[in-house]
Amino acid sequence: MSEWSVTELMAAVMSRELRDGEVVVMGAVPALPMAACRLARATHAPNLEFIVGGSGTVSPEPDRLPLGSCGGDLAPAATTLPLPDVVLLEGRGDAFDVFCAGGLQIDAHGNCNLICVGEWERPKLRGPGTVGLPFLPNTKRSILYTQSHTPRTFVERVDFVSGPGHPTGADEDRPYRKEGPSLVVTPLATLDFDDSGRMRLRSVHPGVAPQDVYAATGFELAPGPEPTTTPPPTDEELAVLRSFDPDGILRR
Amino acid sequence: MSEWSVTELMAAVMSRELRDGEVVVMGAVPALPMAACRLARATHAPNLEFIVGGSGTVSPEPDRLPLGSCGGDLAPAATTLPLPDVVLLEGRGDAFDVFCAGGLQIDAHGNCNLICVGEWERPKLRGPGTVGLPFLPNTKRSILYTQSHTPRTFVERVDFVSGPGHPTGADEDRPYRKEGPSLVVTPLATLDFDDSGRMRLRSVHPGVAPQDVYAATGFELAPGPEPTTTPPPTDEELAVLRSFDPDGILRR
Amino acid sequence: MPFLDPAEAVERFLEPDSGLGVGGMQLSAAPMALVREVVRRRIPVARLITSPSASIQADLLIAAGLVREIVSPYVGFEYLGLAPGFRREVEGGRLRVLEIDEGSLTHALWAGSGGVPFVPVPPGLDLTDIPAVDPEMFRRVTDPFTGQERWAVRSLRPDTVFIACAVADEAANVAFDRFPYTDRIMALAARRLVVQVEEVVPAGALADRAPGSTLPSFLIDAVVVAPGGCHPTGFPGRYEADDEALGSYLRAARDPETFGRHLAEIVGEDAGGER
Amino acid sequence: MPFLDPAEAVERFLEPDSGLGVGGMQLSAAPMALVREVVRRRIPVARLITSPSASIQADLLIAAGLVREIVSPYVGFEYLGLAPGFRREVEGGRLRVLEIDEGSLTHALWAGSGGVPFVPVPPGLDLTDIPAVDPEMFRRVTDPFTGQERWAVRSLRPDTVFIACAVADEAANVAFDRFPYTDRIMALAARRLVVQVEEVVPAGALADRAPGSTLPSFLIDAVVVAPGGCHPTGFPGRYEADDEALGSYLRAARDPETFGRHLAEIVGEDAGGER
Repeated sequence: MSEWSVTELMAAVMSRELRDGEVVVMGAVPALPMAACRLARATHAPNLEFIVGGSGTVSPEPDRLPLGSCGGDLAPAATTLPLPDVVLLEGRGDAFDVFCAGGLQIDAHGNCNLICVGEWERPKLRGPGTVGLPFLPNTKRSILYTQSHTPRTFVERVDFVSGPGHPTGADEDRPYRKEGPSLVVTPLATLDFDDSGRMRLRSVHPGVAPQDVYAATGFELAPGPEPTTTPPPTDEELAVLRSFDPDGILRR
Repeated sequence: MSEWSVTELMAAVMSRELRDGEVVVMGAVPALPMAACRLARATHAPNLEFIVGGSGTVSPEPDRLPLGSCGGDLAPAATTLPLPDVVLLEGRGDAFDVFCAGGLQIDAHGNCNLICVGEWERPKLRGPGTVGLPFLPNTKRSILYTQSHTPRTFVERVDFVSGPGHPTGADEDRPYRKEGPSLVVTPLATLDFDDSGRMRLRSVHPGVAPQDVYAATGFELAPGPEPTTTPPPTDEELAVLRSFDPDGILRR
Repeated sequence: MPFLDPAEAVERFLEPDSGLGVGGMQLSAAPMALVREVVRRRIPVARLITSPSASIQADLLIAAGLVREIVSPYVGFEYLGLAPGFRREVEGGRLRVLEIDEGSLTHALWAGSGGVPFVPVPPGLDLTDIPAVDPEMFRRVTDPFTGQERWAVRSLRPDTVFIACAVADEAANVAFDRFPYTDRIMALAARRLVVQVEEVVPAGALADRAPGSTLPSFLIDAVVVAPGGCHPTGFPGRYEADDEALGSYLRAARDPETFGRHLAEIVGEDAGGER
Repeated sequence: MPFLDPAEAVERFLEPDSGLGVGGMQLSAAPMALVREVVRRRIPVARLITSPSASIQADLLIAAGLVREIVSPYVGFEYLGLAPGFRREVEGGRLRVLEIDEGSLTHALWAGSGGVPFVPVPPGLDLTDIPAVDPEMFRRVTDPFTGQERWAVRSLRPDTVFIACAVADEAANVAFDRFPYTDRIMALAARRLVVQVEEVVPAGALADRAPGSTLPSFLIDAVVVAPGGCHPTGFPGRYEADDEALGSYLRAARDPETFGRHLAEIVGEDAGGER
């Protein structure tokens, strides 16, 4: 089996989570979710479509993965939606299937935070802002991903909910919720959620011990089945990923 | 002086009412207001712009006047607005200066009705519907026109207000109003409004007596200055009008 | 397989007694190949929603007795006159009209496409008699920022929408040519969307089209290839409205008896011509 | 005479202490020739309104101490990191943030362009902490059709808007090339609109552009011809973002002292180059 980077593995994991015919939306810094979508199209989900952030391009397949979500290297695409239409369809709630997102903080119930660490009025760290994360519950489900699996990122409760996760007991009067986050992909592991909506460990990446994950997570993961080892990217998956990543963005 | 049709005269009258730099909107069956706008652009208002109904075309200058407001004969135009944007700008209230409109009924205060004659629940005559007439008060002023100057069209009070005119005493709590209708152009006369917002006779077309207008109007016109005779189209005006009306739509 | 015949598309995506939105403005771009199929199959429409100015695509369904209620700012034939079926059915008290204006309709479709339940309407409508006769579409709302009361329009999401576009590519993405009218926003609000097109172009051929002049295939349930299928209305840039055929319709539709014969001719029109 | 120099356009159409909307998404199409002119003249901005994702066009004004409050769903540098000026001023309690998300911002601009005073927001935002911290932009409204309470967002009409477009024709109509982002709807909501363009084409040259990819001259107060004027952000299809120049900015802006020197270089950038 070939050498692979952990980001390539993350792309393969996210790709396998996507189903044929689904429509995926993603935001800023789209290389990883875009690689996952293109890999899925090239393998098991030829009819999957994806929309790249503010560009509104639908399933663009440029020669190399883009760093940004709004640049000219995302054209041409078979069609492009104006951003205000993407926003409308995110609100409509039945147009998109999967939202790929992340956060400065992700909590035990999959809530995301791109606003601030600390008090909102006078934050210790001001994040960039929430962009489209409030629409997370409007897709059938979401896939969360981050390059930072640390106790500062993975917290019991986010300091500010800017992207809603699963409802907790106290939130049961919340008026609207679909499936919620289904998967969390990090450089160490894949995680999912139990029936109460609390995060648990699903698999550890090759070379990572469950204890490494527990130590890197700032809250107690819910108990679940024995974690497996994440299957690494296959040679076929790697060949596809590298066909559109000549610059090795996923290997940095 | 050349022979002219009464519709050509109406176009000339409407044209003279338009000012340089104004933006004019119009609806269905646009030949007459469009002729007025093009004449104004060719004479005293070179920077006037006009938007043709549902097409959203901005100041199109096709070889011949169109019968319809949404057909391919309105292209090309220097730019075209999507219809939803025209609707937005009509609501914004400061984008357009003049609305050219008419109705099945027009009343003493310039209210228009495109909905029904008789009771709304069971009308004697069902009109087509109001389209954009509720936006009449959102332009600085409006020019009303009709090919039918009869007591059935000109009524004391419309059976259904679908395009607002000047407020009457009873309506003084109405929350919003700009200048309102400034001119009414018919095959017999031009009419305007006194300070109370009631219609009065401004000029009779050549060959028409004031008594003809009074008899054709289903309500008592407000007193005003002695009506003048509408100046007929000049040779220059006729030459311009006919330059884009080879089919003689304005002479039918 | 989103490419379907008109018959298949109508059968699969228009439920009897549901809400139908029809595109096309005035005498242009009416999706007549699909509308005629509805008449052929005599599928009842619980609520017909039109563009800001509909003509024969609405009047034909109404004259055929298939429409229970209509949401429309205008049904007419522009320079050819009033709509005979619409007039007869409304004056006879057999068709419920949900009175609405162009602005409120457009905003209601915008809202429907965005999960927005209602929209406070801009100034102007409040000075008309329209909202008072249509409590189904208009209600009073209190502006939470100013405390002022004003009218709001309810959002619209048609169960099924039919529109006519210029072209589809082989992957079933579609593109408008010159004028999107309100057809594009109606399409975004649709629960099921069937698009009638004039022609098919190779995959990738729409890549240079401007955003906002196309619709991606994932929003579309079926594409029906029907060259000339807007007849007797026109398709801007391709063919003009057929005033003679429209005139025949207007004369025939004045009278239920002559209309019956005319209807048979009309619905036979596509019999061999389209796909 | 709507064609103006950046200096004239900014002087005539941006009032000190007014509301300014700036277009451009992430690291593309920021109207930097105009923004740098604001910095050069040190014109204070009472409220800065951005696209759903702003970068240097917002951060530069903020780092220069010119912005009192900001309405923005995102200020950052995408793959290059966080926004140093924005971070420093917010963390220091010197910049008021009216927290908003992409959807509410887009709808607020849509509403502002249409005389619609507010819009009830679609589902999702109600599950976040955002509306509770921003009573200026969000209030509870009662849906008159269902009786349910929900959040509404107030409409936005920036006093002045700056956007970058691809081309203007000689009659000062402008056109977008690939991506209109939300710049077009922000332009429709503007009270005064200044458009920076890459090039000028002959009158009539935009006639084939799709509706929705252009803006007519009557909506535009001034066109500023500034080839390359989005630098250091890119203009899709013409030039890419200059990551090196952006990196220099990011390093300099971390520290008020180095930033002062950098600022002098930055605002000197257009001195001879444009027009």
